[in-house]
Amino acid sequence: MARFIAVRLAATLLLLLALSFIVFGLLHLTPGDPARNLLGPRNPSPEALAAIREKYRLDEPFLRQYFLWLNDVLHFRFGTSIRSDTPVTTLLADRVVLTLQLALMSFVLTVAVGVPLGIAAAWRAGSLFDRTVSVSSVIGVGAPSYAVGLVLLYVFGVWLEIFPVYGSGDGGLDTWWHLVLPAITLAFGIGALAFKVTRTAVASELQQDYVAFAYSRGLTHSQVRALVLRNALIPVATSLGLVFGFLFGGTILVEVTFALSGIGGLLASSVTFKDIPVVQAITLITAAVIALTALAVDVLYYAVDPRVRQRGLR
Amino acid sequence: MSQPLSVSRRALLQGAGGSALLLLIAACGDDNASVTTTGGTDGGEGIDTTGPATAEEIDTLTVAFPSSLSNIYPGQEAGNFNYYVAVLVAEALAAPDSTGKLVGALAESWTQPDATTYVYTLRSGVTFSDGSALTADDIVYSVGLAKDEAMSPNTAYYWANVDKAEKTADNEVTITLLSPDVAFEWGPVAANAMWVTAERFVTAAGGELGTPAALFTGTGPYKVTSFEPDKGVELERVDTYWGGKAPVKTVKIEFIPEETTRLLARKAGDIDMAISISLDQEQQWKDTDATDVLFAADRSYVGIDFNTAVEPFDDIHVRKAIALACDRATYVEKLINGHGEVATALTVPQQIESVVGDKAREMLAVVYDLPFDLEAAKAELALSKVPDGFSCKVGVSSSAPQVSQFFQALAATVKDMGITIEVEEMPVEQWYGTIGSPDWGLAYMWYFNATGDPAELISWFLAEGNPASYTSEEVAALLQQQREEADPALRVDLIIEAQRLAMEDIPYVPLWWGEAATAIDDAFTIDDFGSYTLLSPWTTRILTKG
Amino acid sequence: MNALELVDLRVTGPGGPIVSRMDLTVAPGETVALVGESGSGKSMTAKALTGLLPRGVTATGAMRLGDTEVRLDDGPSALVGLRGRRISLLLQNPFTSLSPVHRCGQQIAAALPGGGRGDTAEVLRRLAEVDLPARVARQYPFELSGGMRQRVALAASLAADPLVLIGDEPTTALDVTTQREVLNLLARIQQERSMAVLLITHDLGVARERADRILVMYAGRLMESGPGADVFSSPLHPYTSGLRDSEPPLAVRLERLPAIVGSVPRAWEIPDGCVFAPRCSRADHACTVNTPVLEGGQRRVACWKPLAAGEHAQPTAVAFTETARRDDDLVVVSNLTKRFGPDSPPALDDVHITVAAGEAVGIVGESGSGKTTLARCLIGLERADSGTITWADGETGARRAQIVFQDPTSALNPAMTIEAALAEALRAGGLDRSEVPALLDLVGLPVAYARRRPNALSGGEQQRVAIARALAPRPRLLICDEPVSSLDVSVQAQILNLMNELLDELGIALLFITHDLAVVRQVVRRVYVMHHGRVVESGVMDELISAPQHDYTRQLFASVPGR
Amino acid sequence: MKRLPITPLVAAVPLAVVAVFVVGAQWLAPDATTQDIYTGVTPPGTDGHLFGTDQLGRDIWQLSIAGAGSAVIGPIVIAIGSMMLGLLLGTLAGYIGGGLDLVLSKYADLLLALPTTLIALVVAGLVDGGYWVTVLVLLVLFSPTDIRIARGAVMAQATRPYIESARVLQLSRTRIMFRHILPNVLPIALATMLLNVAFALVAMSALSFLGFGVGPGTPDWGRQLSDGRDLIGQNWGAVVVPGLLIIITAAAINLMGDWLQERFEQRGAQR
Repeated sequence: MARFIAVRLAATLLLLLALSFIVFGLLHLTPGDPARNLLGPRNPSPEALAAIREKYRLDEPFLRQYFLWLNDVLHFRFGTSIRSDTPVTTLLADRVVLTLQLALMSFVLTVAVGVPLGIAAAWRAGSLFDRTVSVSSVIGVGAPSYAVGLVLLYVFGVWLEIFPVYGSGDGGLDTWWHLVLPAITLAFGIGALAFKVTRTAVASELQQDYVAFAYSRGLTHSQVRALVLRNALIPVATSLGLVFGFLFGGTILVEVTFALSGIGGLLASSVTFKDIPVVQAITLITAAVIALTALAVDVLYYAVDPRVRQRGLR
Repeated sequence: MSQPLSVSRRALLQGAGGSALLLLIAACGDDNASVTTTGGTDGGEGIDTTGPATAEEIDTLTVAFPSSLSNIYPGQEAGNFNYYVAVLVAEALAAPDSTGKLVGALAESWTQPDATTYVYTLRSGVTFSDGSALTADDIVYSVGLAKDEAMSPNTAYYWANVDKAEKTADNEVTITLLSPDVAFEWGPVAANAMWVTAERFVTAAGGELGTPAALFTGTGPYKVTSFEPDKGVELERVDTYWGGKAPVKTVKIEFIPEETTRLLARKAGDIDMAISISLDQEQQWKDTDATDVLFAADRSYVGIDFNTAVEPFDDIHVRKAIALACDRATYVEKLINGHGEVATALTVPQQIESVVGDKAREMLAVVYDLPFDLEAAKAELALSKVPDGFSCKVGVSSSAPQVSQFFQALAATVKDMGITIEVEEMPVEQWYGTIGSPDWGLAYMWYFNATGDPAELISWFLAEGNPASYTSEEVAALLQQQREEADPALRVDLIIEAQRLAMEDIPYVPLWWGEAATAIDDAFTIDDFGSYTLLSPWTTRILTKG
Repeated sequence: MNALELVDLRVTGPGGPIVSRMDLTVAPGETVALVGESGSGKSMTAKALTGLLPRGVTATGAMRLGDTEVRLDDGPSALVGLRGRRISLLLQNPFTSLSPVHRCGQQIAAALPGGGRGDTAEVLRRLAEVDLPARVARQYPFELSGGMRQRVALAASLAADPLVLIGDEPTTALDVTTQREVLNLLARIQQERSMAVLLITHDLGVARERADRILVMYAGRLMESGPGADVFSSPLHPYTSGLRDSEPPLAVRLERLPAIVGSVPRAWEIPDGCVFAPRCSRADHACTVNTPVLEGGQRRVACWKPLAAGEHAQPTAVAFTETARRDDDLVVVSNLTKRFGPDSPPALDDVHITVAAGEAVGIVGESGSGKTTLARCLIGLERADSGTITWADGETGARRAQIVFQDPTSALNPAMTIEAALAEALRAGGLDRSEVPALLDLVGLPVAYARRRPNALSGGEQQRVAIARALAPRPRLLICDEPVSSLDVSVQAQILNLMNELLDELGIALLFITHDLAVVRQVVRRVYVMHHGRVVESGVMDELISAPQHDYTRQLFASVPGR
Repeated sequence: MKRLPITPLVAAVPLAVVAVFVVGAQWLAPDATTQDIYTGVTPPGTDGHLFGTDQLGRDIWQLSIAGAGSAVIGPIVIAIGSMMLGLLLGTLAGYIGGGLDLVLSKYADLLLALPTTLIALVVAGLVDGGYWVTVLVLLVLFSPTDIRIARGAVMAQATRPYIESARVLQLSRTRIMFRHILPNVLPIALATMLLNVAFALVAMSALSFLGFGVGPGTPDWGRQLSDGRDLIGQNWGAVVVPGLLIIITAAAINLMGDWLQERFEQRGAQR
């Protein structure tokens, strides 16, 4: 187990290294002189330009810039935001937490709603229930989250006055309360995805011989269900791992709609402002979360599937 | 001349920097100085004048801004909304009154013994929000702070012409300029380029000012109790404020970037006031229960810039043809829902009203008055080097949808003349790059005046290095003259004459002067609401209706 | 009282009836074999009896399990509570019938009357009953061999002590030696428990050897039934007779297997009248109009023109007339060794074989014996670790050797027409596509098939095309890897006949790889027996059968069912 | 589980309509971009304008018809492009295997770790290349899924006897890959492609909505949704029509893709 995790961790770190290079390269993809971009509309004096070049190490060769940046990143320093002149780490600290909270909550919602529905639909494949949920899920995948968010806001925020309309509250429980509607909005499309994945996985397990065999020897529905779910868990967990990453990266529209100060909204504005250090940091952090989720899924896989344990590393 | 230019650019940044998208401009016929209050539940007719307003204590006022702030010290981040917060917390030597005239703030009065020397007499009994007294040393320090490029990149340029600031008595500070500049009076104003604080606060802030970890402390009627970028600011009343106790005890400023969400927040009763609401949603705000919508000119100018150094715009016939094709009255009516007025000059009327009063529009009308006349436009194009038309592109900030629509409408109009205008939307930062760029012959300016100085825009737009690459010795001479003219009325004449002269060559086409809308719970009213309201401690003017 | 009584079972699917008018009884301790080829409806019968029919398939009829009446019309719910305790089902494939992620003990325990954990004394006792050690309780299915897995499955299906056990091809996926062990085990347990067993199989040998009574099923109907000893020795129904004759005998080589013409009809092809009439040599017009019913006493038959007892003539055996030129070796394999992983046992261990030009050689072995690896090395799909393969003369490329695989459905590219596939193979041998009709004719297919795609063909037809493709480049050696083992018996006979014809006609060498001694007997004269990667014995077929030298060879012969 | 093919029929109707929109926009909606600033915003039902007009007086319905093109063509290019990329790389990885497989699989892993919408937004926002750059970025970001699916399918096919027979016939690798493997991997790749079209449609309209999509004046559903969001009080049609078009199209494509996938899987299982 330890060896398995160690090897996967090493692979993940390599992956992140490669990603960091891509992410850093984004800065250099930006058209024009980065220093001019950093200065924005101000009338740049040669001294100011030189100062900026020094501050952002633009006078160094590209690879050296990259290694210096990487070194900083490894020490959790992401540079200084151009827009607000604040260390990016400070800027991101709370926002990452909020976005993680949001992602986590919608993930829980996704799993709590999408997965059971998927199981139920697969169990009754072809039934009216199955068709209804399947068709709704297809609509869920296509519905723009902005529109979903506003509809939810209108119904639950303004009309029924159950949930707050905007913002992230005052921390603690209040924040979780504020995140309910955004999380539902986010979970709407992705829950549909989770539903689909679960339904497919469970339906294909239900086709397996071991299910017929289990019934034939008198196992009850709930016993068979336990059998099937354990087997279906493997493909479902893999997909849900990806879903979590997707959620984390997909918070932009929801954060804008609900006025949440997470990293999605910050990213949108930072891109507009070409606040490259912030963009780099957010992209890298998001990619890291996705990669670590994949790692977690691998470990889970390892724990759940004895065959993988046996085979060990491929 | 580089220093006014810098001011202007900073002011431009204020307007455009992330907030212009939400700064909605509105028109109000010709009587722009007055404020129209409409709304309420009855669908928005008439002016709500129920009962006299009283300065009753208001426990909490929740105000929604349409964009977020990442730093509340405007020296670091200068957007309109940073100013709206800053003026509640910190003050400077002078402040604009409701007409834009400068009156004393921390300075009781000031004198100008010669063209480059300003002597400010400080108000006594002023304390910081922590209770400590304000001293002349603090003023001197604050000038230094505003001048410091590292601490205040957004204001340093403004102070470049300042030779020194020194304490000349216990309650007196003298500021000396390198060269005469009448517009300097607007420097030590909290709505523009100075916020008085004390060295010990800045030291305590560890060099980072205006961040959540290092809030800045001033002498204003409020102190910041919490600030979370992208979320909101909370302000607490300072009971020792020299100007008296404000009626609102706690001001909560929330950042809600999505317009519809902000509207829903109001409908749910979560916010009391919303600044710069979307004009497209005017009716929905008005239809919201217990909500008044107030309009006031925001002293913004929107107009076309031709780069006269770029073909084919080096040809006056081309410029004139396009100018004649602009149906400005319709744009004002349709694109900004009538909340604004057709611009006739670079200077907006409110900049000169404090000097010339009601005659402002009449005086500005002489600057530019080309009518909408397609036939004339065609005739004009026929005279040009490109009689069969040409193609060009124009870069529009994605935060300025009305401008994008304007250019699309213009493009449709001039298509028959053989002119193809391709509108490209781009992030605001990239739009800056189009201004005065040789790659973009056709550009536009959406400019928010930061100060009340009448020459603010022309000292960029008509001066050397202007975005139109326009040069005229006569105009330059007039510009220099106004800079040193001490008599405000005569100065206004010079300013108008300079642009009138320049506009004969049509380097610019003024389109409209904008208006902004503020929504507020109809239990409250804002005393003497106008163009300058939000640039002075505005929450002190919020009163409860009887 | 019978343990199982079934009256008028009918199973209907979306495409029409699958099983019609089926009556069946099984007494305690009795084994009844339900014999039939694919598509005969025997598996659907098993599913109907356990309430496990797929969606869209319904059953009607009455069933009695011991003293409990079950109305099958009531759907699957009728059997809830009875499954496991009254009736239980053992499936063919032990690889898929157990959950891969649960321990064996758990899976057995799940059906125990008290439920419980996977390592209780009861579970261990159940494992001991099927001759498995206690450690198996903690193991996962993938850690066990096929035979052990099927024992686990057996223990699991018996956990709730059923009156009736249905075995749906329970040993088909196993090697012959393992098959025998499992069948013996089943017989022992059946006796101990006095359990009724319904054995569903396509293997006449297994049925003959194990069943007290045999029921023959074809296209959803019972054709014939009777005591196990009689049904195949003196068949009454032409189908039963044909089926029996199609089965290659181990003892003798027949010049030609008496195959039934045509193939088993698919659900939508079932004709009116007697379902067997289109393939029956005795059928007349009446047979195609009126449906016969199963009639009789001990021996019952559904036929308008049944065979009289003893009417059926035994086919005659012939001597092998191959004239191998032993001095003219086509290919010589020496010292061939192959290992798939450092930790795995060798797949090939110092193997020597030779095939002479024009000679038909067999390789016999069970799964894991290395016979397929040898074939793949010969054909170039696998590279040996050491050893040499020497080809006699300069023939290279596609013209040296070709191969026919076991599964005809996946042997052909589903996206290509028969013509395209054959033309491609011809081109590989430097020949022109104009020979396609001739090729089709060679393997006994109508020329019109050229335009069809593989999925429009039956399994036997597909295998004919696969053979045609292999022959197209005119190879010197044809390798056939289990070419008939996934075909129905009646079709298998056709293909074996075809191969013998082709060998006579084309004079090419054949390497025939199979686990089935009787099959290889019909095609080759000389055979190699492989076990654990080694050639343990080789020689002329007749001698090998009469006097096997190696223990393993003896064991192999002894395991052949129904001898 | 044979059902009447109601699903594809139901899905085909809106898809056919959208296809007609895309192909026939110039005849169906000749005045899509015709402005009438004097009219400005009008509510649905205003004379001659079924769903009203926008700020520039353009007819919402005609604009929506014309907008089908940029809303759908980009996603189709993305899906087809990433399918081709996926098939090419996936076939190479799956059939040739070895080091190439390792490199290509790692490449797919790398891309999979990138948050799609986010990267598309970053690149579109920073490079300012407009519509086709976004299409290209999404194409690349969508490809790892296709690579994986193609690789898996190819590997499943590659061990099938018919491929081995082809190898025994000494056919060239290229011929085996393109003539034998590819046609059999294509159906599952096509089903994936359809699902990708739906995802790309949603992703691109989200980008458009955030202001990183097509330029002004170009009809596009995402852009209409974004431009019209403040207009909802004056003309609900400006938001509802493009919004519904996005939802219905994405749902129909999804239904179709699911159905196809299910069918191919069933067919595969029968083999």
